[in-house]
Amino acid sequence: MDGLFTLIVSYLRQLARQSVHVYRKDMLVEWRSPSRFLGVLFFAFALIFMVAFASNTTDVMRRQAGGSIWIGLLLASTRSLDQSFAAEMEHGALEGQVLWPVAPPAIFFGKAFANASILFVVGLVLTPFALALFDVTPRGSLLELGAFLFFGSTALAAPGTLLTAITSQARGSSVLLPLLMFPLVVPILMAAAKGTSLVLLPDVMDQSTAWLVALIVFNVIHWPLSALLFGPVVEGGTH
Amino acid sequence: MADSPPGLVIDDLARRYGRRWAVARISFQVAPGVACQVTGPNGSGKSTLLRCIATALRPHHGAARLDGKDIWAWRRTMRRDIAFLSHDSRLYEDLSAKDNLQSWARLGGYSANVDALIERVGLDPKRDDPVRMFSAGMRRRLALSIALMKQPKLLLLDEPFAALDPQGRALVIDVIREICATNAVVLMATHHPEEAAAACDQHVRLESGRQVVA
Amino acid sequence: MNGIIEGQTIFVVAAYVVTWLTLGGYAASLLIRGNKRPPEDS
Amino acid sequence: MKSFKWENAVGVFALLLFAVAQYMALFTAPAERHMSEVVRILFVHVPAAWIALVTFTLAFIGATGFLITGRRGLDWFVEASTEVGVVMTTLLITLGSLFAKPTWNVWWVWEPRLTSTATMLLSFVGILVLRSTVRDADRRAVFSAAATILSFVNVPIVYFSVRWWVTVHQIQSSPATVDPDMVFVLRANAFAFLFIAIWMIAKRWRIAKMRGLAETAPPLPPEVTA
Repeated sequence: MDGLFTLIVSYLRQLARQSVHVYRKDMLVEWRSPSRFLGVLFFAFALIFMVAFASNTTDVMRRQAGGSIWIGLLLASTRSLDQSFAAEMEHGALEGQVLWPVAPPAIFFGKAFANASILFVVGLVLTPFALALFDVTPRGSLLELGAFLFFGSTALAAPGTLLTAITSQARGSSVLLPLLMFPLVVPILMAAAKGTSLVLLPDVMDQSTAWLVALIVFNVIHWPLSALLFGPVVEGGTH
Repeated sequence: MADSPPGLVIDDLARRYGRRWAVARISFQVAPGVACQVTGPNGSGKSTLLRCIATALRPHHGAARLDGKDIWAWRRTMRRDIAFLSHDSRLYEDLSAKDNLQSWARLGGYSANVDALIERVGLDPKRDDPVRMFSAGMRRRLALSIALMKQPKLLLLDEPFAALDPQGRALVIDVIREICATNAVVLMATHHPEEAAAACDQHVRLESGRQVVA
Repeated sequence: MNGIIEGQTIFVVAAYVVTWLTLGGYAASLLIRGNKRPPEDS
Repeated sequence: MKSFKWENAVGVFALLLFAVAQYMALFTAPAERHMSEVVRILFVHVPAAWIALVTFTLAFIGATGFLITGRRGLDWFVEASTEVGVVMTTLLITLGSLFAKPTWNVWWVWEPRLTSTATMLLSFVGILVLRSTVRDADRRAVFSAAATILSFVNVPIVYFSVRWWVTVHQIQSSPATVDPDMVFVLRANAFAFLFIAIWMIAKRWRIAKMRGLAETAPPLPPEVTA
C-alpha cells in the first residue's frame, strides 16, 4: 500500500514537472512571436467594437457588457487555439512530443494552461476597454471580476485544447473547431457571462458567488476528463 | 515466442494505410553496435518501416523488438532510448536554436549539454538566431542534434543526408560511427547507399513495401 | 368533443405525419444504403 | 439477402407494435381534459425523447468501450447510435415545437430541457461532421470517441446550469392524475420506438461495418519465398 502511494506521488511529481516544461515552452513561443498574440487581442477588440455598433441603445449595451466580453473572448480563443496548434503541427513538434518521454496528460496540462493564460491576459486587457466603451462602472469588486476572467479562461481552455488537438489533425479545422467547441462551452459561457454581468451591474441578491462556484465546478470536471482523453487523441494515428 | 537475440529484431512486420499494405512481411535483425541502411525507391515503404519502429505507428502485424522487448508494447519506456530523425524537424520556428534544444531537453528530463550539442552539429555561430532564418540543411543539423540528445540505444534516421552539404554528410557518417561505438543500433533509410556504406555494415532493400532478399 | 379550439387538431396531424415521415424516411435510407455495395478500389 | 438477420425480426415486430400503438394513440386513447386533442402529440414526443437519450447513452458507452478495448465493432456502434440519436433528437425537437405552439403559444422557450436538448443535438451533429471529415479510420474512431464522451458528459451539466439560470420558468411536470389508459398507450409507443431504434442501430451498424471492412481489411500479402 505504501509502495503504491509512493508510486502515485512520484508519477504526479513527474507529471507536474513535465507540465511546467510544456507550459514554459509554449509561453516562450508566444513571447518570441508577439504578433500572434497581438493578432488575437485585436480580433477580440474588433469584436467588442462590432457588438457595440450592432446594439441600438446605450442602455442595452450596458446590460450586455458582460456577455459581450465573453463572446469576444470565446471567439478570440478559437483563433488563439488554432494558432497554438499550428505552431505544433508545422514541423511535427506535437508528434515529436508524443515520441519524447513525456506523459500525454502533461502535454495537455501545459498547453491548456498556456492557452488559458493567453486568454486571461486578453481578458484583462479587453475588459477595461469594453467597460469604457459600454459606459459601465463595475459595482462589484475588481477582485471578483478578475476571478471570473481567470476561471472562465481556464474553463474555456480545457475542452478547447482537447478539441483543437482533434481538429488540427483533420481537414477543414477552422470550421470544425467552433462546430465542436461552441455546444460544449454553453454552460461555461453562460456562467461566465452571467457572473460577470452580476459583478458589473447591481447584484441585489448576491448571486455572483454562486456562478463563480459553478465555473470552478466546470473546471474540476473538464480538466481531468480532457487530460485523460488527450493521450488517445494525440496518439490517434497509432491505433 | 523464441527468445530474441540482443539488438533490433524485426519480425514479420506489416503496416497498412487504408486498403494498401505500405510494408509487409519485413523480417531482419541488426546486432548491437551495427548500423544498417534501408534503401529502395520512393514510396517503397522505408519511412513507414522507420515510423513503425519509432512507435509513431502501430504495426498491424508482426513486431519490432529491441533487446528482446516488444517496442510497441513497451513504448512508454522505450521512447526514452529511441531517437528518431524524421522528415519533420520537430522545430519551433520562432524559437532560437538554443531555445529549441533546451525545450526538448527539459521536456524529456535529459541533462544534455546544449552548447556542446550545437557545436557538435556545427551551428555554433547561429545558436541564438530564430529557426525561421535557418536553411533546410541547418534545420536538418539541428534536428539531428535533438535526436543525439537522447544518447539512444536505437537511432533511426530517415534520409539523414537530405539537404545536407558534404561536410554535413560527413558529420552524419561520423555520428553513426560514434553511436555504434556505444553498442547501440543504427537504422537509416537513404537514397545514397554508396555514401552510407562508409558507416553501415548491413543493407536491407525494400521494393513496393516488400523486402528484396539478396 | 371537449376541444377548446378546433384548429388545434392540425398540430396533432402535423406531429404524426412528421413522425412517420422522419422514421420512414430514415428507415428507407438505411435500407437503400445497406444494399449499396461500397466502391471497390484496388 | 442470403442469411437471416436477427434485426429484421425485431424490425417486423417493431413495425407491428408501432402500427398498433399509433392507432391507439390517435383514436382510442382518451383526450386529456384541459389540452384536448393536442395531448396526443405527447404519445410520440415523449417516446422520442426517451429513445433519443437512450441512443446517446449507448453511443457514450460504445465510445468508452472503444477507447478501452480498441475494438472496431464498437466504433461502428458509436457511428450507428450517434446517427440514430441525431434523427431521434431532431424529431423530438420538431414534435416539441409542435406541442409548444398550441399549449404555450410559442415555438420555442429558453427552458432547461429544451436548451440542453438543442445543445446535445448540436454536439452530436458536430461529431457526425467530424467523422465525415477524417479520412483515416483509426483516427476517426479515436477522435469521435473522445468527442462523444465529452459531449455526453456535458449534457447534464448544461441541463443543471440552465435550470439554475432559468428558475422562473414553470416546470411542465406530468400531471399526477394521468389516466391509466394513457399510461398504457404511452408505454406501448415507447416500446415501439425502442424496437425501431434497435432495428435502426443494427441496420446502421451493418452499413458502418460494410464500409469499415471495405476501407481497411485486405488480407495480409503472402509470404515471399526467397
